[in-house]
Amino acid sequence: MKTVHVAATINGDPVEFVCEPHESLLDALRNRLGLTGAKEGCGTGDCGACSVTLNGRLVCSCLVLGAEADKAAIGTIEGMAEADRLHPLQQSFIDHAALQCGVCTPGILVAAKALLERNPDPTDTEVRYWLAGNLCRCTGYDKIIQAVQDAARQMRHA
Amino acid sequence: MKVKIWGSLSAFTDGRGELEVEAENFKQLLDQLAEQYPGLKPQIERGVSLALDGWIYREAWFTPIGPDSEVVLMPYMQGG
Amino acid sequence: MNMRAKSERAFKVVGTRPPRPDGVDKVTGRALYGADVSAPGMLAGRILRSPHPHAEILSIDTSAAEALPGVKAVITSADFGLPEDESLRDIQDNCMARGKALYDGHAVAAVAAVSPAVAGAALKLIKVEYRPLPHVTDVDAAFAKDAPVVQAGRTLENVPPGVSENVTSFCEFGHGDLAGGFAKADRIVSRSFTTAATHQGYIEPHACLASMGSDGKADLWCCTQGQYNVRSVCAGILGMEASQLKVTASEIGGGFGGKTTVFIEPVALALSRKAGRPVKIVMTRDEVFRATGPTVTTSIDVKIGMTATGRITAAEAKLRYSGGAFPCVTVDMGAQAAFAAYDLEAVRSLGWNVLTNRPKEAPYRAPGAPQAIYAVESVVDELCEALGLDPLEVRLKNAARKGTKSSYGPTFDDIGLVATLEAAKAHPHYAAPLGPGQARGLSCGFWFNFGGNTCVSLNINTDGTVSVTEGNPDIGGSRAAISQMAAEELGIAYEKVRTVVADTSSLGHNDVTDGSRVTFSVGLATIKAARDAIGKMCARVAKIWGIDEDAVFWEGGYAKPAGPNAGDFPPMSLAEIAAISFQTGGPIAGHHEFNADGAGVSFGVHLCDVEVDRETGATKILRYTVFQDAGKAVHPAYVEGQMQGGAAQGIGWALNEEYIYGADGRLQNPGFLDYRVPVASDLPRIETVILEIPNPGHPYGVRGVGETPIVPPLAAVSNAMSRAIGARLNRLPMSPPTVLKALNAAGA
Amino acid sequence: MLRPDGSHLLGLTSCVGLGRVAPGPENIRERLLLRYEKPETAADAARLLAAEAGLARILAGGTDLLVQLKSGLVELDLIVDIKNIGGMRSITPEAGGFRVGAAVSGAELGEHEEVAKAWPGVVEGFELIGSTQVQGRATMAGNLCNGSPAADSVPGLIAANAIARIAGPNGERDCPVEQIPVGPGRTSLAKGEFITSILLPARAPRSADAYLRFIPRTEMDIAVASAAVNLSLDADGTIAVARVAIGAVAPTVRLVTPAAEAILGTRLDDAALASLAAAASAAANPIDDKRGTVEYRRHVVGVLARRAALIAYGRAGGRK
Repeated sequence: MKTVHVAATINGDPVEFVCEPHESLLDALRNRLGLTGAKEGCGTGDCGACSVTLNGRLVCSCLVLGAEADKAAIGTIEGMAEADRLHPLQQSFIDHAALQCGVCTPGILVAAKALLERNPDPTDTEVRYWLAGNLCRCTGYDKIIQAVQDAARQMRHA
Repeated sequence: MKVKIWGSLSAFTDGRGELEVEAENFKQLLDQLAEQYPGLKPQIERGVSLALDGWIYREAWFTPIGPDSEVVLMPYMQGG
Repeated sequence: MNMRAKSERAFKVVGTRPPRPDGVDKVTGRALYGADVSAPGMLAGRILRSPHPHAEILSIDTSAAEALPGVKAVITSADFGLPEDESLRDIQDNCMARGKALYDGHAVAAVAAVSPAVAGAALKLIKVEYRPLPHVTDVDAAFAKDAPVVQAGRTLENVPPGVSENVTSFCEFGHGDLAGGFAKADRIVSRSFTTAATHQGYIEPHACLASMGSDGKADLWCCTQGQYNVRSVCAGILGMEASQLKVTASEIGGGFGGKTTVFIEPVALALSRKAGRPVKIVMTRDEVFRATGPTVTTSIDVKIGMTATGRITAAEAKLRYSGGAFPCVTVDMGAQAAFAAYDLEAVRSLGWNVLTNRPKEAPYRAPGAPQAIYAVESVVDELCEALGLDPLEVRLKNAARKGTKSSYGPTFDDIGLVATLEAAKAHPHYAAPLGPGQARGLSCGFWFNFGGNTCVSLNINTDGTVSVTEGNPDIGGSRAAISQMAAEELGIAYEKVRTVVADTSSLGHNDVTDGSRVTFSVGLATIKAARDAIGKMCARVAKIWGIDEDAVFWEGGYAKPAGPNAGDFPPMSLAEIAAISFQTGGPIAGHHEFNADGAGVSFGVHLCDVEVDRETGATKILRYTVFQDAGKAVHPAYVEGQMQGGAAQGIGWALNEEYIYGADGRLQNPGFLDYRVPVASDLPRIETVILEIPNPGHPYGVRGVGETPIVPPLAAVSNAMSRAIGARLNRLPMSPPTVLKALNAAGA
Repeated sequence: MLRPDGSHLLGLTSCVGLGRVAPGPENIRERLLLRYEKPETAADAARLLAAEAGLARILAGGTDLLVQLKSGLVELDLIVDIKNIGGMRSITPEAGGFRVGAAVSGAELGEHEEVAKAWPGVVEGFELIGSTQVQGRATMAGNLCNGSPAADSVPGLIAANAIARIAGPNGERDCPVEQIPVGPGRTSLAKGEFITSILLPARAPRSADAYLRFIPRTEMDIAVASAAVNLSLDADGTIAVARVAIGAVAPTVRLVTPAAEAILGTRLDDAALASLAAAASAAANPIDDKRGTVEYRRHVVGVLARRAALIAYGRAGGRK
């Protein structure tokens, strides 16, 4: 297999790695860089558990080749808190019990953050449609929507 | 005391749905049943639960059974 | 102490909503799930699966795969022994087919190699010679005398003769004079229903990392609902002693019953044993759907008689379930649960399980109950419609209550069904106006709830904090609830307690996290362990004060003299006692090990409003409210979470989720694209109303809450849709083509 | 998100797989030699594609390609990432319309206000593909070349009379979008050819389009049936130009001329709408599968055509 050399920034830090041409960005993050916060729930872009940002765009890292990350800026759940300060969304998810098993949580947080950066005051319906690609099997989504809205309120008033 | 069994077990108890046994606990009850009705043995070996005055016990031999207790045999159960 | 005394105590910690101990790890991506760990020298394991629904395996040639550079081990069923225990043998045969492949996706061989890519390439080099056999995937077809026989010789002694060899078991429950009851009815409705198999749909695929040395010692890391069960089963399959196998449960990314058994763990251990290196296996989503537990698929007849005023006179259900290619007793639970919500003079439920060429069933949240209760609640609703009666009043009129002889035998103690129905009746949702094309449905639900084997250790640390060690994986916030109960009992702050889930070497056996048992049983053991520690702390204080142990009692986190006669001593706090524990006799710990009983049944009532698009058959859930008796909600937010999550899963089951098999016997939709679980935009808010009718079997009144909420949605949604379109629906899922067909048939 | 279902994947495998010898260790090792290339010109890309003896695929958004790779049913020898080629990620005005680069994602197109205003149906069709995450990557050209009859962006493009620009070993050529897919998973593109951009043509005044699909959930599904309607109105609201395309009800997305004729010259009265629906249903030649039945698809495609026409009519300024 002809490996590909990739130089990227992840959560602001410069990173270099080699990967195989067929290897997904998700596999590269998890297996080569030790960033296991993004999860593989399906590998086909249907569950959103592997959500990251690629040059500011929300994507499923299972649908991006590692090779495509060359010269790109990647954002993952590991970069969401600033040192020991949780992002308001992270705190809100804990406060609202918006996670049960927690395996979808990293993807949902990354996706919700991308939403609030574009739309700081979404309606419930907008939140639900934005997050439609993030499956959660535990919560019925109710507390997730409340947690996102509460974090949005806090961020607007911050 | 009287032990209620579930319907399909009555094929092994001469059609009776309520059996009379002498037992002070779950284990004695199971031993008695297996002795009096050998046809019940396979089910007892696969596992049964016991409802005692409405409370369900899974395989607890020494659960004491009072003379006036309501005793119902149930299949061994699993959840999700 | 009397554990059944009704508790009227004022709680300080129980009933509050503190942050969960694993919260920060889970929102920062640090929490480690099944696939998140690695080991030095680790190999990648992958499994070859049968493309045939039913085939004899004539030969397996692994030589080419073994010759591929980078391949370190290849195994087949020949690498396993033959356990004597039948249920263990079934589990093993499900993990690796022996002689016959019994369903599309059945494992036939496995490879460990230096990378997933090499392992994948090696799978393609394994030559399996199959002789395809006729197959059957439909539950009713499998009953036919001439149906292909999935496994011969599996019929239990309790099956009446004269049925297909696929029928493995039969059960019957009930009491009273059925014929007499039906004779008293003013209206009798008899209907047949089918429900598709659904999958638990946990977002985390099964994953494990096994490491077994040539000395026979092994470590296994896996996502499971029960590490002790994994240990017993794997030790049994691999012929190991339990003490030599340490199983650590990872954080678990959802289970809902589907992770109560093993699929890949024995395979990873066998590969590791053969390769002499650690082996990690992570299932793909396709494998999860094809080879792990869906629910039973069912075909059900229900007949109910009712008087003109709404009293049920007789009720009968015939349940035909299939738990796939292996014997399965889920129908027993369906038959027992079917009429549990009703106080009936004449009731009978009959159940049969039949083998089909489908994956082995694994429990899914209240296994067997949702299907049976869906059918019963649909017929009750049809009777209410036909007789012009209010469906909630009819439920109240017939509701099981304290003293009711249940349809499955035992007489109910304190139960919360009537209170739950009254709460639904009083709720604004029930009276809210509906628009054109909209309708409301309701359903009751029930689950037994279990106790089971449980161990807890509770250590008093010298700094006045408390470490609780328990053995049940936390699938929905149970560590928080257990810490709360420890804090409550000890009289200290929640923040002073940390609860961890132990590996199998650190604590005695704990039954799997199933049957809604954890908050109840582990909580009860925690309370008893705390009381054990309290007893020891009081004894230390008695020594310090030089008085009798009986003269010291515990209150609000302090040891106090029992009365004026005991002496005038300033109370000692837990922290003060802990700080000098080394000087007063050594570390202080409490333990409790038991087989818990007294779990207490659970009832729920769901209200659902829908709107159906009469041109496309599309259904929109407009409003949804869940009412449930939690006994005592220890952490109300996580109780609500169970109610909401169960409702969402039930709504998915009602509307879109199903295993679809083609005529070729292959699963057509093994992915989240076409196995359609609800997405966020499909659902409205799910309102919750928690009732607290204390369970007499628990000192705080706790009942299990996890499973009941998946039961009512099937009929609540179906009843709403049937009313909306003016035609009774009788199959799940109610996909748009099904609905449109029913609409057209009704001449709409 | 659009991607072929199993039958399409099997079709692809049989195209490339049957000619090969049965796998042995040597072949397997060869097959592990997948290459990833990111040329900087279309000509280089075409050369790479033409020169590849094995199976080569274009990577733009990758939302179908990576799923196929993951499935293991497609064994590639070469991936050509076209995102480094100039113009692939831009939207440029051209001849009163817009030229959309082959690697422009759904999110990017949706954020382009002028395109969204001129071609709301094209944009909404494209934006219905998959999740927010998929929108960050998926492309119209990829959706088109994937060859799925259920592709959400294709009915809108066909109704819009969009033109694909194709690069290949013999240079560039333009081709109407409706001529690109020829069957499930198959296109009319020759070896070495790939789409570099799609031109959305200029708009007459009082023109608008709309796209509707039916899915069982609210998001994340493949269309069970779909319809796009593109209209231009006279000053009095009479329909002067109409194009109607339907999806997921035939081996390819279909342009349905009788459906367009049913509403031409009308102001979308009930009779016209009924004829439109009937014509769309009549043009459907669907299959029974896990997503829907023949009967259901045929009925629903008519409903969708009617509803889409009403939306397009309203957007174009028509009043009923």
